[in-house]
Amino acid sequence: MAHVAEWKKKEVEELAKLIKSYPVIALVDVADVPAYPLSKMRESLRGKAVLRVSRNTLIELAIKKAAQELNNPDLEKLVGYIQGGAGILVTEMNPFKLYKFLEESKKPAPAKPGVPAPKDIVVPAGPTPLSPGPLVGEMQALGIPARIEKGKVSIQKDTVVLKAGEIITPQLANILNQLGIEPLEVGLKLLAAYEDGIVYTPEVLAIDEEQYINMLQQAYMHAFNLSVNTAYPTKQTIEAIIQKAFLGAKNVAVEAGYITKETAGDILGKAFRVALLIAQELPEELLD
Amino acid sequence: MEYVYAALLLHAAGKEITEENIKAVLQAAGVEVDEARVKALVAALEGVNIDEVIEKAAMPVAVAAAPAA
Amino acid sequence: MEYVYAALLLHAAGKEITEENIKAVLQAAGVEVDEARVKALVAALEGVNIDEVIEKAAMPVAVAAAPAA
Amino acid sequence: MEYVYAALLLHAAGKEITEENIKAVLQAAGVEVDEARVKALVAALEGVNIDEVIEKAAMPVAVAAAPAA
Amino acid sequence: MEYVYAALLLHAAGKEITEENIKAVLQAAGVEVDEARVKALVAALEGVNIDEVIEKAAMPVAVAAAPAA
Amino acid sequence: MEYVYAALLLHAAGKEITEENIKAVLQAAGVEVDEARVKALVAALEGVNIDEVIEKAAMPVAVAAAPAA
Amino acid sequence: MEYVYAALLLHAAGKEITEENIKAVLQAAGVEVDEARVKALVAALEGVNIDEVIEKAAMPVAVAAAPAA
Repeated sequence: MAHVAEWKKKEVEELAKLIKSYPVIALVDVADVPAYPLSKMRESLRGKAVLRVSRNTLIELAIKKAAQELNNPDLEKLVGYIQGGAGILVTEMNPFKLYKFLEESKKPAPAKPGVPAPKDIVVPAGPTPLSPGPLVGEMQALGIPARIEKGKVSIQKDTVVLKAGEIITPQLANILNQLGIEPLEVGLKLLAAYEDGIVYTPEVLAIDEEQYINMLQQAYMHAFNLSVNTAYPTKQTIEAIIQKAFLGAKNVAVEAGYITKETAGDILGKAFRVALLIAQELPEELLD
Repeated sequence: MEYVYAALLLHAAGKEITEENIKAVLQAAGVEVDEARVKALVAALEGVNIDEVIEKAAMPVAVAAAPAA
Repeated sequence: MEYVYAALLLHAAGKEITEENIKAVLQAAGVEVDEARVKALVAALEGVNIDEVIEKAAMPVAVAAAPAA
Repeated sequence: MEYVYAALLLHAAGKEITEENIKAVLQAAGVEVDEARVKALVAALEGVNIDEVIEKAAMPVAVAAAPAA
Repeated sequence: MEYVYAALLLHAAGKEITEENIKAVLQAAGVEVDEARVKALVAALEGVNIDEVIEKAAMPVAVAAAPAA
Repeated sequence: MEYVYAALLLHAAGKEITEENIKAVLQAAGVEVDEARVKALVAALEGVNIDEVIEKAAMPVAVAAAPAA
Repeated sequence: MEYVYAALLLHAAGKEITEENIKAVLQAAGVEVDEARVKALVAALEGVNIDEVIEKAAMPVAVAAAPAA
């Protein structure tokens, strides 16, 4: 660091100190985040995480310095994930929580030409506030079924105008902006996160919450079934256990045609239903 | 179930459901009658309003049949 | 419904549903038997799978369960 | 229903459902036993596959559960 | 399930569901009684209105049939 | 339900479901353990094929009962 | 599934689902704990209303029961 400017040394010093004082160190890409959303994001991070945007080279130096001072070579692996306009995010949140939090903090943003669509872009059916003009022709040229209705442009049906990954053209960006459709997402893009000797990548961190909910339900049903089927009573299952025993007894009695107060209705009813169904098969002159 | 059908037959014919009557019907059908079952059946049906029970039973068939079609 | 009950009683007892048997059962129940109806009943039941119908009579539950989901 | 519970208790415990056993269970529960009902129950249960019938009781829910998944 | 049937039998017979009573019924059925299971069952049943629970068990499907129409 | 979850956890982990193991798991979860419940659980699970039992739908429904109600 | 059982055990015991608690429970069950899975689980369950989720799992039956009320 022979010819390094004094402010850079200080910056590296500070970043390294920050890195050393939190268990979870993440790299985020803020290159595509405009200043205003970025300040909003800092606000939402307050109390949960600290974000420092710096030059990539300084971040690299700071990570190396912290790794060396902590005698933690695993931490240095993080350096390989620096790209774009990197920022450092330090937090107590575990990397999965952090990823979830960042995903949930993403905001919709207007279309920009030359940017790939993060997901399928749909122009929804229905009226728009737009007045008739050359735009209608442009829409139709892009396959959007636009018509004039009651003096306004109206879309005839939901239309996918761009598939995920395809590049937004200037014409499409213009139309989407006029329609007020914001197909892009702006937010901190997590590049990697380090905790306890492990570097987590977004592919690992993107957890399918639906799947966890399914597993919870499955686990609960397992416990429920086990408890009821083995007649091991718990507060949650005692009613089901009683019902199972009762219905078992009742069904056996009904099947056996053994009439009790509880089964008289079922048995007579079943016999009658059988008679009724048979009667339906008979010619009319046989019926009373 | 033959005991139950015997009881319902008597009921439909407007006869009283007695041990004797049930026995007679079952015997006419060639059933070897178990006295205890007859007794138990007659005792169990005491106080049961058969017409009411039957009416309730009749409904679901129609209802359930509809969506199945 | 007496005629149908008589037939079901015979079926449940594992007896054949013949004109003679039905008549015997009905008479034991004190029913004045109409020969023509007995004939017609026996003829009509020839094409009916009674066990299947009994199965169906128990079914409404399954049907009811589905839409409840 | 006491009689039926007694029978199912015996069945669940892997014991035979006999008049004697049912009586013993009922008496232990302080029930004044009606011999005819015991006899009738044992007779009625003959030929009934209790496990199957109980199993049937649990089934429809599986149907209802499926679409909810 | 024998423990539960014992409890239901006592309930149907109008007797109190106590550890002692359950044990007596189970023993009469020839069951080798596990004290812990008896305890756990009696504890679990405390505060449970069995009649209500049973009534609920009997009801559901009938009504579920209605919306199917 | 804590006790059941503890047993399922042990089972899923390929460990034996013993009183000791259940207690250890419950204590680790900060549960004040009731010995009788642990004992009852272990007794209830003896000889039970857990994999089978957890997949078997437990909730019963009245078979013929419903539409008649 | 061990991890999910551990989470439900903590929930049922009224304890917080934290990395530390889940690890303690799993270790008590003799499970070699995978830190990443614990972290993922805790993150996934954050903000999830477990009681609600569980209730939905139990619903099919509850749904069938509901209209009966």
